[in-house]
Amino acid sequence: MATSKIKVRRYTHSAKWIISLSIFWLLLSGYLKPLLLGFGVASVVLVMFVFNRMQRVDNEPQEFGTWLQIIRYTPWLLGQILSSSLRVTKLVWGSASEVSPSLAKINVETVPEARRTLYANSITLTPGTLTLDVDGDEVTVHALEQTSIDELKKGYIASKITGIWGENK
Amino acid sequence: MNFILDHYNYWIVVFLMMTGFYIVITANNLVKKIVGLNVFQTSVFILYISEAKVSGGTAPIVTEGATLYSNPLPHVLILTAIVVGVAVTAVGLALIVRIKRAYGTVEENEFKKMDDAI
Amino acid sequence: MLLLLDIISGILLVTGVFFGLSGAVGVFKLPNFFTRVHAASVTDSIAVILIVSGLVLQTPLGINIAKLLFILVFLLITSPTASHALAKSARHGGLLTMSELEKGDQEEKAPK
Amino acid sequence: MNLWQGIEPSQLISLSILLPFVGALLVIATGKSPNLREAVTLITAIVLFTVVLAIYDYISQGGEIGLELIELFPGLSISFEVEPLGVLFALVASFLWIVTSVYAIGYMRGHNELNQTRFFCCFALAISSVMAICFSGNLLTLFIFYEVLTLSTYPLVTHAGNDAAKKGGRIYLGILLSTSIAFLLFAVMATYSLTGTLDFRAGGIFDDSHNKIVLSVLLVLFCYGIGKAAIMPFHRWLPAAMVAPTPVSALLHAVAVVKAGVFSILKVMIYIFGLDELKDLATTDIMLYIGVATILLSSCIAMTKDNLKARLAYSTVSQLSYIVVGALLASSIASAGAALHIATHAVGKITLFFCAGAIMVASHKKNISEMVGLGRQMPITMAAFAIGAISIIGLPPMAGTWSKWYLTIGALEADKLIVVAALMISSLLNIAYLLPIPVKAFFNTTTGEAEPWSWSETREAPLPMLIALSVTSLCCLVLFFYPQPLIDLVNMIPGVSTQGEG
Amino acid sequence: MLEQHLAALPILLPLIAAPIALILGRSSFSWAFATLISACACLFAWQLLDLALANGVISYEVGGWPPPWGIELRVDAANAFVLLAVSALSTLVLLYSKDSIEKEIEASKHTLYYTAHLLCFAGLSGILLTGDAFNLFVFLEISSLATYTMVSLASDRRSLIAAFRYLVMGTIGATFILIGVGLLYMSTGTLNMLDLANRIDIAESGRTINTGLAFIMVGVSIKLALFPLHMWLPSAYTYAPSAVTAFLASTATKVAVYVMIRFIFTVFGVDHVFGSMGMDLILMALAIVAIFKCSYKATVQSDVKTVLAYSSVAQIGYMILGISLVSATGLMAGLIHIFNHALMKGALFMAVGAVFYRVGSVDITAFRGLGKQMPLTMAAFTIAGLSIIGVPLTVGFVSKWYLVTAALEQNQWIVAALVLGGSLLAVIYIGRILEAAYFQERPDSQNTTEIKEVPWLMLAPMWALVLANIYFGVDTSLTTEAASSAAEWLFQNNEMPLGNQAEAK
Amino acid sequence: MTALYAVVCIAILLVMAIALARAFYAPTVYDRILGVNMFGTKTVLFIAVVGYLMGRPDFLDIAIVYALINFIGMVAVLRFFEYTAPVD
Amino acid sequence: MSDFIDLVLLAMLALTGLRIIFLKDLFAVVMLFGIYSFLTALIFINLDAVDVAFTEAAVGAGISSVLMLGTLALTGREEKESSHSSILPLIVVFITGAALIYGTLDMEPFGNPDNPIHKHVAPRYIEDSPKEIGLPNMVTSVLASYRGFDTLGEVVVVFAALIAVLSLLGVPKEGQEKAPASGLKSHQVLRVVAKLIISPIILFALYVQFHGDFGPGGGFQAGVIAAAALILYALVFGLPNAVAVIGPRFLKFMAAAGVLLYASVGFFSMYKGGNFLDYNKLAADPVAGQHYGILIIELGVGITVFAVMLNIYYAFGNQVERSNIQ
Repeated sequence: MATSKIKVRRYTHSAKWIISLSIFWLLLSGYLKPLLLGFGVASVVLVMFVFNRMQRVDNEPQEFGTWLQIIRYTPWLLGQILSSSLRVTKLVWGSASEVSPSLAKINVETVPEARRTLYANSITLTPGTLTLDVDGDEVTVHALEQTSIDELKKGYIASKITGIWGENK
Repeated sequence: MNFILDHYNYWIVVFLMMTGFYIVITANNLVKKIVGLNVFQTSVFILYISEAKVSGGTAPIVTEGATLYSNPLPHVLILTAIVVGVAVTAVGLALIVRIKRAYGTVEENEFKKMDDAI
Repeated sequence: MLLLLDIISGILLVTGVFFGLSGAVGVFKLPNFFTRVHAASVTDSIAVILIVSGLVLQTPLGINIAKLLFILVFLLITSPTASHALAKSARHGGLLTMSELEKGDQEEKAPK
Repeated sequence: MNLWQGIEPSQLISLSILLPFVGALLVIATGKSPNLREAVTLITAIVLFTVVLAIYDYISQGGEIGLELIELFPGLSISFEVEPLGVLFALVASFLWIVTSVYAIGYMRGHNELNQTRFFCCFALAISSVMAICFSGNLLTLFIFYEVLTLSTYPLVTHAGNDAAKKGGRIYLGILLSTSIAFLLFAVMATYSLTGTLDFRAGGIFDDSHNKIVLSVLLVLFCYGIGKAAIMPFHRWLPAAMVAPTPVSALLHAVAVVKAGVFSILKVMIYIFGLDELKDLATTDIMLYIGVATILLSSCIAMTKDNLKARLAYSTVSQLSYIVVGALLASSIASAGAALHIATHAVGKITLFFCAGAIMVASHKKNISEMVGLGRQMPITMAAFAIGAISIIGLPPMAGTWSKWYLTIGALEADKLIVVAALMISSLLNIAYLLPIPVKAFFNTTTGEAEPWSWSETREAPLPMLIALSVTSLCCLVLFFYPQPLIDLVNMIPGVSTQGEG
Repeated sequence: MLEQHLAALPILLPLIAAPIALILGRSSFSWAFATLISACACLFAWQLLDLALANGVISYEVGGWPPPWGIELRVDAANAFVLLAVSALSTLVLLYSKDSIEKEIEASKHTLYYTAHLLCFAGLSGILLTGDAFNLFVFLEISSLATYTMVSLASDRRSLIAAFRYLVMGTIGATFILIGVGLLYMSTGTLNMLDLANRIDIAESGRTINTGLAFIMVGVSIKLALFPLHMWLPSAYTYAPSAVTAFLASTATKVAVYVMIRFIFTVFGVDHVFGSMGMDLILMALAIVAIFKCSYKATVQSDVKTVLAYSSVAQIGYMILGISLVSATGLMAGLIHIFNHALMKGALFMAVGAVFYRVGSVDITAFRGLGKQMPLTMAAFTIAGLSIIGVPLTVGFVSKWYLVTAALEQNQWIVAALVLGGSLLAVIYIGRILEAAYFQERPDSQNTTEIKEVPWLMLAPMWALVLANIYFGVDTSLTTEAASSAAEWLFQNNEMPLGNQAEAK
Repeated sequence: MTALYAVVCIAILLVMAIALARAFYAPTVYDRILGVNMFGTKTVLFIAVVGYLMGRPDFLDIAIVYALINFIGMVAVLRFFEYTAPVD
Repeated sequence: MSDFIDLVLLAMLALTGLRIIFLKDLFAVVMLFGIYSFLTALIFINLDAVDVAFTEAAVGAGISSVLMLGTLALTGREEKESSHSSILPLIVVFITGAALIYGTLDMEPFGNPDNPIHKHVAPRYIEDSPKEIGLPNMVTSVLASYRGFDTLGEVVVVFAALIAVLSLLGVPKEGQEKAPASGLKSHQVLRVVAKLIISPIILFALYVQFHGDFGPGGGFQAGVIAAAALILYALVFGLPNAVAVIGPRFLKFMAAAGVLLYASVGFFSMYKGGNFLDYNKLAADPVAGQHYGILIIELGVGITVFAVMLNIYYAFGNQVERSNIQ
């Protein structure tokens, strides 16, 4: 029962990959000639073959979010990036003494394992913070200002992510 | 003045070549020698590509509206030459790895002392 | 309409470049390595987003837009990853402590 | 002689060259059994002599023999051509080979030498190349076999294999090869590029159209290039080669090598330069005087040597220069004398070497000072030595008289009084360094008292050696009384005559 | 079918055989396969030479594109002649290497060795046959890479450094050639050598062309180890496995000499290179210094392979000297010496390899007493050594003869004398080895009973070369005919039409 | 529009130059890597913009390759530090 | 504008070159070399050589730098002070440079369309190749058809490099137990991201492979990019894993097969009665024949290059891992 579920998950996972890759090919190629489409099919098959071999070798399953999740997440992230950039820019053109860097470890138990990367990268992209290390349930963060750390500790990003992608089970 | 404008490209390329050449000759470390060799070769590639350029021309891939294309032949030659370059680099580096294992050093003056050099 | 597109993309491009320039200056100006990583990483991302968007607006619908978007996505994924990995590597390499501990007395845990 | 009647004359040449060669191969093949091996050597030698006699026969009847082998370069081939001078040399060499073989058998056995097979094989090879030199039809052929001769005698020189032998061999090979490559080959090629031919031609291939200065330089190059003629200062190889076993020394210094050298010089002078052309060259005189100096100097050196073979070696150096001088005098009589000297010196000197070897084998003595009273123990040997010495000195009734006679006449005719004087002085020196040896052997005794001689005390060398040295010493005598065939032969050489010009 | 593609086959056969040999995997399979292919190529080379002597030039348009647009293979007497030597040597060395390699290279690398050999051979054939300046560079690199591999395969660690040095020098050389070709291309717009020759316009862009000439000359000189640029050669030859040395010494530098001939005579023209540039004097001076300096160096080395390596540099001096005499005879002497030297050095290095096979060392002391223990090997060494010295009835004499004749023709008396003087040094360095072999006893410490003659598979190719040394030293008709027609052809080929369909466009 | 592209190009070139300067003279080895990385990303942008400047924007493939190579380069560098402790 | 960009890039190149001379930290040297390659590629783009830029970026900055870093991991980072004087090299370099400058004096002006180089052979490629070969990318036409022999040579060069590296370093054994320390285990973020982008990269490589006729790219670039993707995999997940995905023996076979595939096209055209590599004979319609021929040989190039590059990386990586374990 459990194995079949895993199997099903693996199949859907593969199907997701195949579709994305096919779309990617079409976007890149832009040709609809039968020859090139044939090459496209062959290429996707080949890539999937290699991909599956990799999956079997390293045993690190990958999960996509749905398109919807991504679309929901992206604008927020873009906004964060913009504000972060403005802050850094201000810092750069201002005087250097304003910088008061600090370091903290943040507990991220709430964030699901599979989303930790996203979380870490989001931290890096958001204002004034930079992920240094992801280590189990703790994320080490470097910040330009102490306030950013405090904000992080409040779990704003974490809640955003869990809000979109769901809680840790 | 016109003459300089017409040729400065070549002169800088010559300068680059000689930089690479100088590194090859003087470098004591074998890895750096290989880097120098690459710099030298890469500069020669630029020479070829400079030859191929046609002012006002465009890349030699047929496109609508373009009439003047740069010369494709040097591009082909340099594609080949780049491949040759990377092949030589790989072999050179492999040799260096073996030299390190055999001699414990990759500094030319050090292993010269170890074996009675000829 | 076309003019409007031109203007928008112009603004995007210029601001993008501006952010890029700020990042570059920051890399020189900011006091220690980790702050410099901030500058580089964040401005890289915004510059990429702005400039590529500016270009997208100038491109007729077609494969080029797809490629531009791919570049955008690719850079957005890899750039913070690279910064993160670099910072992590630097910390493990023992770089963190030097400037950080002088100031950061408010740290509760000193990194090993 | 009619043994070879049925054979095409031109094939006689190839026969004469191939015979010793095949002999050498047979020697290798039969190397396991000494008796068979030596029989092969002897038989080959004898058969070869008959072949040469046949050639002589044919030539003396006015026949002409030529043979072209392979074209080495376009227009230049390895070719052979029989002419009287060559026949003379071939006769001497092939005859003496028989004798030397006999002698060598005795010597090698008496001395228990190692590597005898190699020895006899190289010996035969050397003779083979000597034959090729004798009959060579052009300079290229001459040069090639000249080199082959050097190489094939190198193992003979270093036969002993010890350090001294190696050192001697190195000098031998070094001087001979380098002079031949650096000078001779160069001269040959220069000749070729000047004239377009290398054939030996009566009266020479150079004529007045060629630049005299170039020719003068060429003359020097030839003289020194033919290092085997041992003109000073390139004579060092000859004493150095003394480390070889005595039969080798005999062959090298009396027959094959040195005679090949002077023979080549004669040949070049007569057939390449031409005696007439030679007279006009600036360097002829210079070389002539160098030859004279060589005669005198090496005679003086010979006197200082106590080692018998070394003394004989320097004597050879001086005698060779007689021939060189004879050739360079550029007169027909002197040339005739030089040609004759090849034969007479050969028999004389080989006798002396045979004796030296016999003394070594029988009494293990190398130095002259130890030979006091030896005549009592080895009367036959020492008698032969005396005969040989007299022949070398040039006193009647020995063969050497004739050649010296013609040489002196030639020098007079050419108005080179210095040469005449030198010849005289040299004869005196010869007497001074050669005669004391038999005199000491016979008339001095260690105790000062002359004891009566008895057979019981004689310890002569093995019989083959005795036979050999007796034969050669007899030849010295015979050639004095019966030199006519040789003189006839010499007179057949174009431009050379015992009768003087006109 | 075969006839039509004859010009391409000597390149294509080994080129295709190399990957197949790699796939074959088992060392004995790949050996047999490589040898077979090499022998076939040799046969084709022979036919090519015949054809070239009979018909003059054979042009093969790869891809069916007429030159100068496509790449042309161009066979004439000169390159067919050198190709014959190269392919024959390749075959013999392959035969020889089976046993030799087993001793010197670990078993897992045998297949790689044969593959590399085939690649090297393919590269050399390509260099010889191609009529395109850039294509030449590509094949040069193929052969060079294979060469570096083969040199570094030896178990001696010094071979690594030798290979590295070779790699650096070789790459600099190749890059110089690349620069030169680039400059030429720039001022003419073409890469085909004949077309280049027709289009080179000294008046218009003389300085560019002259610089191109200079760079090509220097680059080729590095590859052929012309005197001051020879530093890579002695160590490479010394520490490479014996079979490799035998192959390289007899082919690689020769091919480079051919390239130089090709560029001087076909592309730039004699009149320009020698007449107005005065390159002949430079080459002559370098050649003479090479002859003496390196011959001298050869006399003071103790490692026999080093001795022969320096001797090779000196011999290359002779070839260049022949070229620098600027006459058909001189060129012919150079070409003949290319062929002849391949025979001599091949045999010599094979003999040295045989000694290494049994004794395990090639120091001059290792040769002591070998005359008795390995009579056939040492006899081969002796004859080939005499050939190097230039003793009559060997090929060495033939080369020297033509060289001196050529010098005398030009009234270069001193040069002629120096050529002969140079052989005196050869007497010394060969003589030392022979003396050790024949006149010195083996030191007692070494177990002499184990040292015996090498397997017949090593002896056979060695003696084949030795006999060739004598055969071609006596019957010179083949070499002389080929070389003289090649030389004449090179001297007056400036008016040749370009390709078979030159008028098509 | 071309003028704007030109300006953008020049500005990116300027950024590249600064990054290059960082790569030349860096207080720590990580700064050097940072500079190189920055240089790489700016190069990608530069290629994209230059394509538009020259009127042939269909060479974005190259920009993709640049981005990819830049990333691989970074990973290789990090991997390198796994083995050799950085010293400065 | 183009000239200005050219000048700026060249200036940066010159500075980079100079800096490399004086740097003693080899790691920095390699980094700067990567920049040097990037800059060179930018110049290529600016000079219209897009195909070349593609290759230079992938090879110079990518493969070469990775291999150099691998070597440095084994040999150490510091260059020691050289003992020999630098006067003589300086003179040599100066003379060489002066010769080249002298040579440039007679060169035609940079970029002038009337230069002889643009007047003789090239016009046919530019004007006739779209008709004769039927491809828009002239570089591919010339590379694969007119000068297909060169390209065969190029593939063989790559193959020869494989032979050299294999004989020098050997390859990792397949089916080895996984070394625990290998790969960037601790970089979790990196692992996730790498896994995400590897598949698209391979697909991109295949796209480049099959679209070389229309735009920049072709077999060589595709092979390098695909190899780069797997190198990324090996870097992040460790060599044993990569070897388990594609084994070195299979790669060796692939490398040989690529060369043979290329050559077989040539032999097939011989069989059809044409010269070697004469694609016109491959099909009834010459243009179609050209197209097929080019597709197949590009595939051969791609296969060989991919296999060789990856295998070379394996060989280096294997050395590094081995030395790390010891």
